[in-house]
Amino acid sequence: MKHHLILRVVTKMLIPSILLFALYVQFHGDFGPGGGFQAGVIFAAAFILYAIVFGLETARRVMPTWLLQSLIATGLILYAGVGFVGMFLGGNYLNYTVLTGHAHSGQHIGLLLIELGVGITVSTVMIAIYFSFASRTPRMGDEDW
Amino acid sequence: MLLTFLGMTAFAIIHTHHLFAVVMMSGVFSLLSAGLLVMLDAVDVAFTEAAVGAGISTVLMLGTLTLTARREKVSKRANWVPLIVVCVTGAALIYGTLDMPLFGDPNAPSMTHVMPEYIEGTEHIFQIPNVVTAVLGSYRGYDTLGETAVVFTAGIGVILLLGAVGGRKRDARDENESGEGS
Amino acid sequence: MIGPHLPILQVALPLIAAPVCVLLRFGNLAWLLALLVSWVSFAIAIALLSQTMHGGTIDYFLGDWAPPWGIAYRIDAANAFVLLIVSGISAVVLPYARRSVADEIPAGQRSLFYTCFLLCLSGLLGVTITGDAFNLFVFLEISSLSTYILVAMGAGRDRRALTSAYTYLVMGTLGATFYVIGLGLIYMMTGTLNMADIAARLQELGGNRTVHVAYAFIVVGIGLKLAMFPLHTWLPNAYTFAPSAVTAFLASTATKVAVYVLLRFLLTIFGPTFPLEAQTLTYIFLPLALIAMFAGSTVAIFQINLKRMLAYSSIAQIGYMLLGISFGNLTGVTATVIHLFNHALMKGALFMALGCVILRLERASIESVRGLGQAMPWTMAAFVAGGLSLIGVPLTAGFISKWYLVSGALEAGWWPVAILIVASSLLAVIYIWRVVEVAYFSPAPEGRPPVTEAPLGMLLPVWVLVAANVYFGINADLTVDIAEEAALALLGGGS
Amino acid sequence: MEFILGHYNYWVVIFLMMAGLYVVVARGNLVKKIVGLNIFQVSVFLLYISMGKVAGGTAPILVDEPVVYSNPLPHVLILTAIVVGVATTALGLALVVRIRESYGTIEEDEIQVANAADDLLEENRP
Repeated sequence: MKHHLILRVVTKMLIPSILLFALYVQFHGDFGPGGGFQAGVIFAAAFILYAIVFGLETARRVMPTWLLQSLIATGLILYAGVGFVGMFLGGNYLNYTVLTGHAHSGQHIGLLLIELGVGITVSTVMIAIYFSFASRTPRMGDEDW
Repeated sequence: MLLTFLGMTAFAIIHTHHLFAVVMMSGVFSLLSAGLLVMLDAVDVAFTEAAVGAGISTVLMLGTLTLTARREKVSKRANWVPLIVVCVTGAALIYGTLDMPLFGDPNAPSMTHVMPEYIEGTEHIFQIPNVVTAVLGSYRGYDTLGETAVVFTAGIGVILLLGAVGGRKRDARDENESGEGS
Repeated sequence: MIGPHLPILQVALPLIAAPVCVLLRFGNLAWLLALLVSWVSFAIAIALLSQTMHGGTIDYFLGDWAPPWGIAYRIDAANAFVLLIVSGISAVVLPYARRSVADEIPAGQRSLFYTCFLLCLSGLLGVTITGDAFNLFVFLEISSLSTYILVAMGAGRDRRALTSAYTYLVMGTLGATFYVIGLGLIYMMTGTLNMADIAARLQELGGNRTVHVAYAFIVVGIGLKLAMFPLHTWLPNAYTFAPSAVTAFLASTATKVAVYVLLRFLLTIFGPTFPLEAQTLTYIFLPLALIAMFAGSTVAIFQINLKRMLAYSSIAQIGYMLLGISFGNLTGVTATVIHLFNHALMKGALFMALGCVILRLERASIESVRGLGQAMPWTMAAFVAGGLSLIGVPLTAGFISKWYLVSGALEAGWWPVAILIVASSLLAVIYIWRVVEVAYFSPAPEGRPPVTEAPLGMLLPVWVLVAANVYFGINADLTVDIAEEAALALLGGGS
Repeated sequence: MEFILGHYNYWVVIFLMMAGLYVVVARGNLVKKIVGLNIFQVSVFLLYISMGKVAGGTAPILVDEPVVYSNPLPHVLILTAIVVGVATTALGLALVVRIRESYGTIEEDEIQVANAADDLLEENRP
């Protein structure tokens, strides 16, 4: 689809707004519906759109394998790490109150961090899954196995 | 009304052999259930179900279809054993509904036991409006950690199985590592 | 400072080590990390078990939210013992895995392989340790998904690993969904997800049709996971085609954890006074267990592929565990718990010995072990020792299991069952003897390239388990003490 | 009458569940089995959410007026379950792709034939 000019232009306009929406969903989960998982899915959708229109190879260059795999791991480490930090600060695992020593602000920061972790892992996993399926399509025949 | 549509979609899925249509209908099924979820006050769930069921799952299934086959083979074997299994299971569940609290009952045990604390806690400790976020992230935050781990597992699994993300770079590393004599 | 956090460290360490394995990128480093973590886990499990002996329970509130609002861990002798089994087997399998995995998994996939291994470990530990019924489901799925991947990793050798993994995935997901349905019905009637709280509120509720159906769904759901007799169809292929180290780990842990969950639900949550329970035990579990014992062993006799033979034998052994539950008395439950432990030891040793054969010969069929008694003396001796334990010969761990099972049957007044237990052991004699006969009393086939003994790194873990089989066969005081304590904890509502 | 109205919702959901279960156990196509699994799971989600609904309640997003909120706990559980479900779906489909590549088919009966042939081959190997 590299030659469809209109498609490319429209995509270029769409992607920033989708990303913005993803960020909104990510950080607005406290007030309305949304949160890390949904935001991650939306973010991944924007990236997959980019990959479809501009080609898989281009998308791969933006998000190389090592970065993708590291980000997948980082999200989970961030979440589990917040739990450990809470433990070192004297609470039980995943106690956010001790992060600041105050229930209200501690819980806020905790929620923010873990939702971020969820968002990172979910979006990169979705992208990785898309890459895996998409790069399987053309050249790999049964004989190549 | 929505429930009836859902039933029709499910019925159509059983009887269609064209896999493309089946996948599309499963997307429709998810979208309809998302609508139903909104009516049942579960806005967060509806949002997620629409994104996941009608979005990701459908895309993945279409991707799979392009890699595999478009049509299902129509089998002529008799299907009455599964039918009996399903009927027995369904009958058991219907039997189970007989002693249930009625739909929408505000005095059901699930409404009176643990739940009020969540509403109160969210209001006073968290001071945020979305109770679901508070319960998901904090009260049951450990479940959500597990959920993230499940997504992580699936990602690793797909990478391992379809191996495409590695690409050439991974092959190069293969040689490096086997060179170490592992 | 670490002391009070041991329960969470047990699960969270492997869980956070898994993504770190991805970052390490090199198979050997990932292996080293996995090894360290699982040894630390084993140490933690020992510490937890010693704290829970003599009737103690440990509670740990995640995020400091008191149950039933938050998720709580609750450890008593029963699940501490299962934690010990799971982490112990992992600690023994990992040193063995290094060489075996290097042989069976492509280098570029090894770090991710160990990631999945750690996820599986943490999932199984999480299922065992938790006191929250929904948290159990989440960790069950972590362990299940990683298990499907691990089984599918056998595809490098044999494409049938893929279909086995797929079947396992469908059956496992159905099982988990049945569990969720049952749990939903329970939640509807009790309004809580905390196990202890559910147990208390179900007691008040008494007979109720919704709860009966919930009971049925949970039993069927867990039954699918533990390969209870008519629901076992996924197991033989999954065990046969998975990589050797994976088979050894799964066969000794995954079904054990499922049996523990079943025990927990039957005995602690629904409780022996639950109206349906006595009938289920006598009229469903007992016959199914007996059929599994005989059918599993009989099918095992006719297998060409030795891994599949042991897999069918596992179905029979699961039958023994269910049999212990079905007696409905303390001795029966003790026997089940003892057998959980002993079966992990013997099946671990047997599957790992077969892994050594596979390393040298690419496959483990009855033909390929011909004359192997001379070529691989240590491996085959380990196999024979594990086999003797499986049969239940005195001075092996298996004998202790059978002894307690028979006493349980007699205590329940079911002497015909006691005879059947002994009779079914004879079937095990047949299928183990087949291997012994071929390995020791027939010459190596013409033209087979010379076979050398398996490397020490693999033999040593196998012999650790063999030694454990013998030790716990001679000196059973420790296992019996713990198992009795565990049975009491299960029956006493964990308080 | 009240009894029927109070259970109608559950009964339809159970019907949907069973439709999904039927597709899983009766159909031989591997993709269709996964679709069936999805329908089965989504129906279970509906069951959970139905039990959290309060007549005349609103979504559990706090407002200043005194209102009755629906139960947020089933919502939380189902959010987790949806994620687990999609993870399973992705993994299952990846397996289907690999099966297709190795076997050339995604029909259960044809795969069984191929596996039986593999078994036979294995047994007859010297």
